[in-house]
Amino acid sequence: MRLSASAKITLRVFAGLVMAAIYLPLLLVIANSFNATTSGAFPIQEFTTRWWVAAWHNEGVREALWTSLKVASVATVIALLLGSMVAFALSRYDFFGKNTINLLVVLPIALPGIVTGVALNNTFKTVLEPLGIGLGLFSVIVGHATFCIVMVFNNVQARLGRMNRGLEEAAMDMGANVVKTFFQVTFPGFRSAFVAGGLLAFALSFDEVVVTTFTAPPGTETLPIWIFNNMARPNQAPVVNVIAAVLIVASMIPVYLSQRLTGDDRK
Amino acid sequence: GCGGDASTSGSGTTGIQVPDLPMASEVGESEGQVNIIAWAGFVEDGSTNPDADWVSAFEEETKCQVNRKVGATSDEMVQLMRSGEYDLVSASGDASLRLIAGGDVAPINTELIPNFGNIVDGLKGQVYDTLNGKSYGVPIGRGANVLMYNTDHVAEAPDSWAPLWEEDTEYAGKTMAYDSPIYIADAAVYLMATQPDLGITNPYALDADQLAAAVELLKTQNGLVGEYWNDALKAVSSISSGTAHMGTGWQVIVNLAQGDGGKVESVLPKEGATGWSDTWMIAAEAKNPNCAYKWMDYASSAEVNAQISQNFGMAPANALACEGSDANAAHCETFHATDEEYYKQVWMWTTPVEQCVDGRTDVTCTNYQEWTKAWTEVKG
Amino acid sequence: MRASTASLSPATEEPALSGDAISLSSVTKSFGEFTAVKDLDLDIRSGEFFSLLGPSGSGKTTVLRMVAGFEPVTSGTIKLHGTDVTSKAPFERDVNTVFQDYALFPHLTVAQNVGYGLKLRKTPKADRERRVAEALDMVRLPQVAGRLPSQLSGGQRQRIALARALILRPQVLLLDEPLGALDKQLREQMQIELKQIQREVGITFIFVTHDQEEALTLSDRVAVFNNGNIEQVGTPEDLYERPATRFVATFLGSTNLVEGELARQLTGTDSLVSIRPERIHLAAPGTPAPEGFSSVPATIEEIVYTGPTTRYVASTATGDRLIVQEQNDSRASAASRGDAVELQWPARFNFHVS
Amino acid sequence: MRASTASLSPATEEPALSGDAISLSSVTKSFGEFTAVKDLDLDIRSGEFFSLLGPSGSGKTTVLRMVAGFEPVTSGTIKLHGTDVTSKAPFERDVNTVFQDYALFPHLTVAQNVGYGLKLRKTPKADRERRVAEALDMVRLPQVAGRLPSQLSGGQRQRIALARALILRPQVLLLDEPLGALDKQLREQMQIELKQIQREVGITFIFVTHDQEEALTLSDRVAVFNNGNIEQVGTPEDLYERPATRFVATFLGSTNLVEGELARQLTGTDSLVSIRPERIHLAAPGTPAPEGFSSVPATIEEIVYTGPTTRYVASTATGDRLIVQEQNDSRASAASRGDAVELQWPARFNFHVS
Amino acid sequence: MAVIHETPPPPAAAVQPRNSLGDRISRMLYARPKARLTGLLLLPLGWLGVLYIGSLILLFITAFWRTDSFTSKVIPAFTLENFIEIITVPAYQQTALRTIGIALAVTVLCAALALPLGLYMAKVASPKMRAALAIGITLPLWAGYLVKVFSWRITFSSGGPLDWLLAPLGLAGPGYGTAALIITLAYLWFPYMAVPVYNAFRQIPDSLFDASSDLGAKAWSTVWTVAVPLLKPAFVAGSIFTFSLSLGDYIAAQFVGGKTQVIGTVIASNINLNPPLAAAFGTVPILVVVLYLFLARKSGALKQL
Ligand SMILES: Nc1ncnc2c1ncn2[C@@H]1O[C@H](COP(=O)(O)OP(=O)(O)OP(=O)(O)O)[C@@H](O)[C@H]1O
Ligand SMILES: Nc1ncnc2c1ncn2[C@@H]1O[C@H](COP(=O)(O)OP(=O)(O)OP(=O)(O)O)[C@@H](O)[C@H]1O
Ligand SMILES: [Mg+2]
Ligand SMILES: [Mg+2]
Repeated sequence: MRLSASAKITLRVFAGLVMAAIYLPLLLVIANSFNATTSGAFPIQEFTTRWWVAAWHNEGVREALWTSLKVASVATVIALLLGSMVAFALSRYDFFGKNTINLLVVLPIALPGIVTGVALNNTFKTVLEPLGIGLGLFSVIVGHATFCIVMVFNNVQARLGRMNRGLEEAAMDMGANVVKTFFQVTFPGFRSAFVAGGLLAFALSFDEVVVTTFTAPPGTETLPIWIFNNMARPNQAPVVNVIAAVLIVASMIPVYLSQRLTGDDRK
Repeated sequence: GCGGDASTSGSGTTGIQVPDLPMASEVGESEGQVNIIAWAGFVEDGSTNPDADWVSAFEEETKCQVNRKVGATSDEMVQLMRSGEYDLVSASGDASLRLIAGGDVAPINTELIPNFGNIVDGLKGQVYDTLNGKSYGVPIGRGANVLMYNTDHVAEAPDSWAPLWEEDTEYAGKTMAYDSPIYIADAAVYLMATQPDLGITNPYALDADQLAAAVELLKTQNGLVGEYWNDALKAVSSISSGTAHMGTGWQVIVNLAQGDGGKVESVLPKEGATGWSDTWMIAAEAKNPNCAYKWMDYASSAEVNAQISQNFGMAPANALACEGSDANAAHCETFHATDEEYYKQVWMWTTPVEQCVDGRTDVTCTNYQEWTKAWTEVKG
Repeated sequence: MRASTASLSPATEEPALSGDAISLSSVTKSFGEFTAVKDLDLDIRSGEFFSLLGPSGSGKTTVLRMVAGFEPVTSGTIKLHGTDVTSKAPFERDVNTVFQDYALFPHLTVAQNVGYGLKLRKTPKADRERRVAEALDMVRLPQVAGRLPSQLSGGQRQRIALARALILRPQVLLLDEPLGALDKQLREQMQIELKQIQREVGITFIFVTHDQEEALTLSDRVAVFNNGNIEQVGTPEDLYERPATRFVATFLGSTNLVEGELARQLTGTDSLVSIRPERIHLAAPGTPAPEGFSSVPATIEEIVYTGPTTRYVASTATGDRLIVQEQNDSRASAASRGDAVELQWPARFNFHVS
Repeated sequence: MRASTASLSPATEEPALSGDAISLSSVTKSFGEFTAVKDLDLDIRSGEFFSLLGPSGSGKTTVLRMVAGFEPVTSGTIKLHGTDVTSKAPFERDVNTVFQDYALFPHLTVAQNVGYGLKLRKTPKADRERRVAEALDMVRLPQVAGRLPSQLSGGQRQRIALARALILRPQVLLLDEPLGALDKQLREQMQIELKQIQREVGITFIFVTHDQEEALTLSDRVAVFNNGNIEQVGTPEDLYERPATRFVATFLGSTNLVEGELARQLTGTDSLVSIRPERIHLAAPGTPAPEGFSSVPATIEEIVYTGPTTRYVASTATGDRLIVQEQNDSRASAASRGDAVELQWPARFNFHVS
Repeated sequence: MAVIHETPPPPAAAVQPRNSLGDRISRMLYARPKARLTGLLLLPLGWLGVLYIGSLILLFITAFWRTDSFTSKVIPAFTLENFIEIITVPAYQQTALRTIGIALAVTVLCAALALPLGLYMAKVASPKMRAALAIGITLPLWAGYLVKVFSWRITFSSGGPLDWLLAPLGLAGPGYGTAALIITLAYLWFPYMAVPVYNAFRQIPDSLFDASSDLGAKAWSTVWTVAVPLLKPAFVAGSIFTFSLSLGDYIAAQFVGGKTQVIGTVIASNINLNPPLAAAFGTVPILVVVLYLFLARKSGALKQL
């Protein structure tokens, strides 16, 4: 589209403002992790690295981080498996109820987390506990996997839709059986979408608060829950800022990865 | 006791029906672990803050490993205690009656807790933890819900809650209130002073009309209030930044705000105030009763109780926790730990139940569920 | 008639397989309600370059996919060198396919693509490498072995797809519009190469196209598809010179279809007659028709110059419009618009079509 | 030579605007480092059917986009009927475009698409509806008014795009490979319709194509593009019969290019000579050359039957290979592979190209 | 006429009979598409259809139970009380309507920001800038929900960064309240709107914009008459996230909402005390979201998520 120079400048300024609005609050958190006051008074009068030292020595964070990593990894693996399976079923087959299944996959992310959390909590306590499966790391993982499925599903389904079915036929034509065709041709074809979906699922799980609150057993604290609990704890709040700052910086890694992956696809 | 009227508190006068549960007769061998649901800062093993660690020593001493879950609200604690996963809870007054009446916690054999003897008088035998002569809780500490104000904006120290409640307040939009149904009691405390003809004698014993009056007052306040808070940090940042000029708060919030350089002061207004006191309670079907008893005694020792109360920011329950060091004494001073006169003006949180805790038998009082509904209506 | 020069048949030069490479008996394929291929019988001889020609949607690809095994038949049987393969999976059939979009594996190099089938067959590495090199030589692209398909041009991809299919030395090679995506210059060049390679390896090619010129220049025999049916099977000359149906006559090149009065004058009956425009030439008005020639007086209405040829639209006294195509060679006539002319052609080129 | 019949020029029949519809003077267009169009001069007359012909990437679309105003020029001026429009926005230029992909708005019905330009001009509703109906009649698609573009076939879409552009009665219509996406049969039919519509409305058409046959049959004049330059401008006959450069000679149809020994024999100099295959005919060996004819003895190497013509590859004693194309008419020779023949053609068809 | 093929066939390189496990599985799978489909759907449907939907149904059933008023223990006795209550008590209605209003406002705000940004990224920005912005808008997705809520809490505090920024203009930030909540939620969910809109923008062929201006449209009328209608599915897809995530949020409301009460707050405050009432109120967002998804599916946007 040919836009006038002034329109282009307006758009550019607008984009700049949006970016500023996105990043200033985050920079604020990073700045605040050096704020000497405990409540993060603004403007910052005095800077300190004391909270960073405190965070470094904080065992609770490390434990929570470890829990989060465990939960997110397992939930991601489950989501990868289930999400891909649904994606395959929906993009490769025509059957009755297809739309309903599509809706079903989207539902856990679309419904308020509190509803999902409460519902799962209720089920675990009233139905599964008598069967010996009470709240535990497992219930947290179940909760997370449930709403992570859609992330993998979306990515993989979109890719499968664009993928050339001819490649699979070509492989079979060369004599590859169904299993080999899948691993040698189909999977490489949607691998990057699979990984990108996995990354998103991981991030989603890693960041989840509400469902975790309702599905976590005693003593199980994921990183967001730790943050949530400690935000309310006056002496810990500045340490939370440090963790938040670290998270912001660390978030570059998955972004870099997913960008590289999607970049690959365009080739 | 609450409101200074001993006749309204204490054993058995309310006639509340509670399940008859046995209590422990002795403390046996350690089971190896104990599961505790507690407020943040009550059970610390140094993992969040290396300076706060009284769990490690306990584990060493008793061979009871401590599994802690931090409870965010009283409601959540009640819920979690019912899951049967926990042996102990640090219940506040607005949770304890529910637990006792629901048969979720067992009476405590205070004989088995040597440190129980050192609990300050004002915390013994309160209605929220003692029923039919049986004690259900071991006090940990207490605090009042004071009136905080930012001296940048409030020139003269107020002596009344009126600026928070009255429509013509000059602080409209700049006040802060606590976000919980139990806050209805604060309205009742104010009504007790300003509208005596309503006949409120205990802010936790409101009949339907009295509740309606409180709700009316709260709705007025809803139009005036800038925000509600339910976590301490939010309150610290609001009051010290001046987002709120005035509001309900805890002493610890005031201290933190001051520590940050905020020009914040507090008073206990003339109408009196609500407050809270927390007690250890043991689950009726505790899987680890021996470790639980050991913990209750351990946590009630002067030394540990001092640590807990200083870490959390409240008045310790053990009178001895105010001794031993200047820091201990200073802490107790700030939090009025041994000042029974001070706590006479404070109505400790108590779960409102149908049997009026003020002793009335001719009316049915409103229960906590009704309060919750009313609170939702207040916030609109 | 120059039957002996009609096709560049390799059959006289290469040892050919006897019997039918492929035989379809009453094969039907339905997609739900819709029948894409109807009760089809087709025999393709070993070593033939056989084309399936027809308009879009006529069922050519469907037939090919049934032969390859990608699409199960609804009814009927498919035999490959006499063996019934109707219910075999694609990986169990000794045919290979060159796909319209080439279907090269984008994550494998050219050499890996070409060697894929051998690797599946666990051919030893040295052997495999040798054969890959041979195959790349055959398609004249030894230098691109290490590249990814995305780094190749369209024509190169097409040749790699061919190499990948040929390396397994299948009995039959299926090609689904392999030149459809190429531009004209490249397409013509690839046509020549395809034909040469087929001669070299001597295996049966089944070639799908909707381009009649391509089918005519390349094939030993052609089947003309229409609406899921075969209208006619034959050599290019059979089809072009002696079309059996109106559809075949119009689909293969342009033709004049004449009915009624003029048809009666030409052939004595008034059924449909097809006359190819290039058979007709313009003569001066009143020129007597030579022996065995049809002759019709007409007026030139329109003249279109196309480069190598000039096309005339001439209207006859009977009200018909005939198109005449003249090559712009030394003997070209110099008629102008409005000129009266005599249209003349050997009467044996009047064909009845149904 | 039949110059008078060479093209179906409307310019002589319609009242044409005098002067140049479009004139480009030293127009250059660079994309960063790369110069897509170099210092181009071009004048297109009013009422002309003018084609831009050239291989992919030669700059045809770029020129068109500069005329339409989608792409600013790097330097040079563009005039429309004498008015400098170089710095005008597209919506201020009285030209309209038919895009290669048609660019129909997928969310609007056919009638809304066609009426879009009128709506922007705030034409009253009744008036607009009438003109939309007229435009749809003109492209012979009145019945699809209510459909969405996705419910149309390729040829129908093309015609709607045309109607949408023509409804604004622009002075100049730009068409960027409008037939490129259609299959052969449909393309030929649309060519005829395009030409008819241009005659009816009598406005200047600038037509971009890379199909030489299309350019030759449709255009009054053609500009042959190569590498951002114009190689030659002229009527179809000019270009086909008298190509100025080797590029033009090979790009327009196939040709025999002869150098060295054989060129010397034919023309006396050994510079490059182009001889069109259809000019040559086969004579019996030893046949004496008629007056003014070139004659070369040769052997038939290959014969390809293409339907209307037969193509021979003949090798001469000088080692050259010449392609001869014969129409399969009544006078066709009957040479076989290996036959010795005499290749003969009028010497005036030997063209020197640079 | 060419004579065709009379010599005998060379030994055909016959396909070896193969029978590895993979081959046998393959042959079985290949012949039975229904079995393949069943295999693919069994696990996911078990998980989502039985575990998840089952849980929701159980929750729904709880909504018909009672709570003991004193112990707040759930008593499984059928009653419609909870539903009657949420329908008759004005506070619940107001809360529900307010929350829906907030979710809609967030959605509109996100869409209004995403349109010009998408236009800039897809059609104006250089490829490098485009890539940088694409990363720029997705990066905050990974930065942590609580972190972002918290940073907005600081931003909106009185005398905080926003007041500070606006002070030179003689303005002040909105302070904690509904406006702050809408802005914060819009910030949180913006990437979910911006990404599909940007992608859809990129997929609109340039020629459509050219055609529009060729036919006489100025830039903004092209945006309104061509781009916006074509972006509709992307807006709907994005709005599924912005709307339903806003509808369910209560933590942000707690931090920047001032005294704003939303559906989530009510559910959260009742979930322990009066689970049946919480469950009954929980059906409100379920109904709204399912209705929304249903409408979205009709517009074909689910495929674009
Ligand atoms: N999987 C399918 N489901 C439904 N209909 C199909 C399917 N595959 C093909 N068809 C229909 O069968 C008919 C024949 O299709 P086919 O692909 O064989 O045509 P074709 O002759 O190859 O055409 P083209 O030249 O366009 O490739 C078409 O009408 C097509 O729409
Ligand atoms: N926006 C652009 N940026 C950079 N290079 C461009 C751009 N548009 C065109 N080019 C380059 O300019 C040259 C001419 O392009 P143009 O589109 O005019 O070719 P064309 O003759 O229309 O070819 P085709 O037949 O393939 O459409 C090409 O090399 C092309 O890559
Ligand atoms: Mg096909
Ligand atoms: Mg172009």
